[in-house]
Amino acid sequence: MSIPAITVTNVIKQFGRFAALRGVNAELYGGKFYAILGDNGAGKTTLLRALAGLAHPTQGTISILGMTPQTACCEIGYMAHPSLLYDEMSGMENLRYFARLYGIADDERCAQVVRSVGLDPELARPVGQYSQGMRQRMSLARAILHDPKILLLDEPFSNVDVHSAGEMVGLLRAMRDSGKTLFVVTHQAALLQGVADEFIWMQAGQIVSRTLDLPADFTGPVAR
Amino acid sequence: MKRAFPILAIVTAVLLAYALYQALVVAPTDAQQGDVYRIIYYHVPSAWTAFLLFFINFIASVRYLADGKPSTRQAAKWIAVAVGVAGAVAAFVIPLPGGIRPSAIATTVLAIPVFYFLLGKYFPGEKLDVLAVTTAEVGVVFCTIVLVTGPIWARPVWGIWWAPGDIRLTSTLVLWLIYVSYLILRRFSDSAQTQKLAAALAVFGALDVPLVYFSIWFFRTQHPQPVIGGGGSMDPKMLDVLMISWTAFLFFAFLVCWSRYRLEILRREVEQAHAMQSLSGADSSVSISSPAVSTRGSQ
Amino acid sequence: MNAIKFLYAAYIVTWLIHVLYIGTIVHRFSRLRREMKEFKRK
Amino acid sequence: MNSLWSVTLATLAKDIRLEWRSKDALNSMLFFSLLVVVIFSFSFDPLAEESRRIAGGLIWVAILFAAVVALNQTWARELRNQVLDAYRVSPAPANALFLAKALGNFIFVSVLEALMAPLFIVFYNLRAVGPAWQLIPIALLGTWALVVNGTFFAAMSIRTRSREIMLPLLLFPVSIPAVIGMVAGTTAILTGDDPAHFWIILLLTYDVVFTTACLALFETVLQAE
Repeated sequence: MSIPAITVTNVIKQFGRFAALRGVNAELYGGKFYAILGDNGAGKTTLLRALAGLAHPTQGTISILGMTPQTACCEIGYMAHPSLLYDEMSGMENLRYFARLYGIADDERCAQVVRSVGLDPELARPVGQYSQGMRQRMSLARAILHDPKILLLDEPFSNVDVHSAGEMVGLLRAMRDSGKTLFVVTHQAALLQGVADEFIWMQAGQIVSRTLDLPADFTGPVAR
Repeated sequence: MKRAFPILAIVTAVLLAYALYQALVVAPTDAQQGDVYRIIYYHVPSAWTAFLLFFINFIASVRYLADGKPSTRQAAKWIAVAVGVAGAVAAFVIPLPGGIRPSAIATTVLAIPVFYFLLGKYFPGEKLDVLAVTTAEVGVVFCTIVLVTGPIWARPVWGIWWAPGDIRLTSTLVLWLIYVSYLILRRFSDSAQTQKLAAALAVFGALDVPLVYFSIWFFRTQHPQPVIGGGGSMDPKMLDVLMISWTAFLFFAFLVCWSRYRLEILRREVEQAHAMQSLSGADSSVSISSPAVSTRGSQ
Repeated sequence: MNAIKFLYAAYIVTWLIHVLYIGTIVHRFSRLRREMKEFKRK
Repeated sequence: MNSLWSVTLATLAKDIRLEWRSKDALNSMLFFSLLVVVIFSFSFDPLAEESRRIAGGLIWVAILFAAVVALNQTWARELRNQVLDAYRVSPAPANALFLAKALGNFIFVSVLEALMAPLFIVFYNLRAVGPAWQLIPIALLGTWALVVNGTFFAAMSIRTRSREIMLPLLLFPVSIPAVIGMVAGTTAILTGDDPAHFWIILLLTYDVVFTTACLALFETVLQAE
């Protein structure tokens, strides 16, 4: 595993006069679980969107599995703050539609993914009426639907109760163990203690430090 | 380079004065319209200049879009050449309605590949977009003049302010509307995406022009109405004055474009400086108590 | 012959529009140059 | 190639199902079209002889305004939860999304027209002097001309600040030849004094040119960020 799965070389992302990313450099390796921490406005979400190919860097390059983010889209699973699901459709209908985008036709795969995030495939209620926690799980299900090698998750545990957050962390750990690369932006760093292989700290659009685990007396402003 | 601007400015001033003299004094008085027809020496050159500027905007936009994606870069070169050649041939083969001389169409279409490669060479990458903004804005200024002088001319001669039947004037109006919406789009979207969106709209606008011309032309044959400047051929002396006037206008347009171009470059530098300032600003701010830097990403 | 008035009106309007536009360019130039100078000082 | 059509049909089916499930968008648009027609019939006296001659223009201007309001809703559902991002991350081709949305709009606007046209015929007791069957190609080609550009510019305007006003500003200037074609064609047939062939050819050319341009440039607009 010598070649990095994701290579980010001095990426700058400008929105008009504001620079969200200010020269980010990173090499991320396959089969690793990376936790991205930092205050609001540190550029975590922008970096995630850049990795997913949704935001083109103003300067600098990003290569994912040796390809550009756009061409590597089959291997990327992306989850964002908004649910990226249609509120009027039920969870299964949403997944069935998104599966079609990836060329997956069988329903069994959708049902299996829904069960793996701890939800009931037969639930007919539209996603709009889901609780926030359920909606995040269904959004995670959509992100892992096509079994991507790389998972880019933006605060998957926010407003999820502690019990189900623990389950989701277990699920992500299992995925990391099965060889996937995870890139998780979160404010609940404590949840990933002992799970994440590396913690990447971002501040003001740059990566300021990378630690193997959280410092023992960690009560920094980041964790809630 | 710096000294060239004032010299050119003087030359342009002289040319403009000479053209004014030609238009008002030297050119013969028109038989039917008397002296008021001399508006043509400002009305028509402004229109030609505006069309030239919009044409440059179209080619710059197409080139900018084509160069954006490496896959389309080569293909676009061949398409440009093909369009030029095929268009030139077609102009003479297909019977052209609307009294358009095939030579006019042929030169316009042949200009596409010529400009395509010229602009690509002298305005690489980002500069193409700066050129597109410049030509669009200055083009709209000249187009406004055409739309103002047109009615001023129609009023005394035909007693009507607006001649909807006049293909050229109505087409110019539609062209003006398209490029004003182009400028509005540029103002309303933030800088990162504007360039691609505006380039796409410029292509749409240009594709629209022939359709506008022919739809109004056919509309006019069904409902004939007065045409400004008459369709007939012009007295050669008048034509010479028209050419002099157009040359002066082209010099003037070049000057205005040059300064607007430099203005746009300066605006983008200031924009860049702001961003850089926020970049450097980040280092000086107090860093939060993030843990000590540890080993680089472990293998 | 009031038609001549229209001739002069057209010519004057043409230069009016051009001068107006060049005025905006000069104005924007000075504003941006001032802004640039501020950056040079910082 | 078939993946493009399968995704297009899937997206179209999804849109139609959602539209059918909550028919509020359709009902509100139908009522809006009815309002437009009634207001037009008040402002242009149906009994006057000239009104019959300009009826072609009235119908199409009314449809144009109803269509713009409908086209503004094209991407509303995708914007609510940024579902577009999910589409952009997937390998599905951008043109499939565009075609699905354009066809969806085409059906939607055709339904509006199916309501508005009879109303106009009733209010203005129109009778086509010329070959009435030619109205069908004019209506189909004209609606597609509005819808294909409308969907494209709607996608473009979601990237700008004031979204609702941007669409008509971008759409109307470019659509002028199509509007001329529709209005002149319809009037030619209603009054029967001119052949409408040229206008049908013009609309066909317009559709071909701008459908190609939309398919070529939609990817750039969708991924512009």
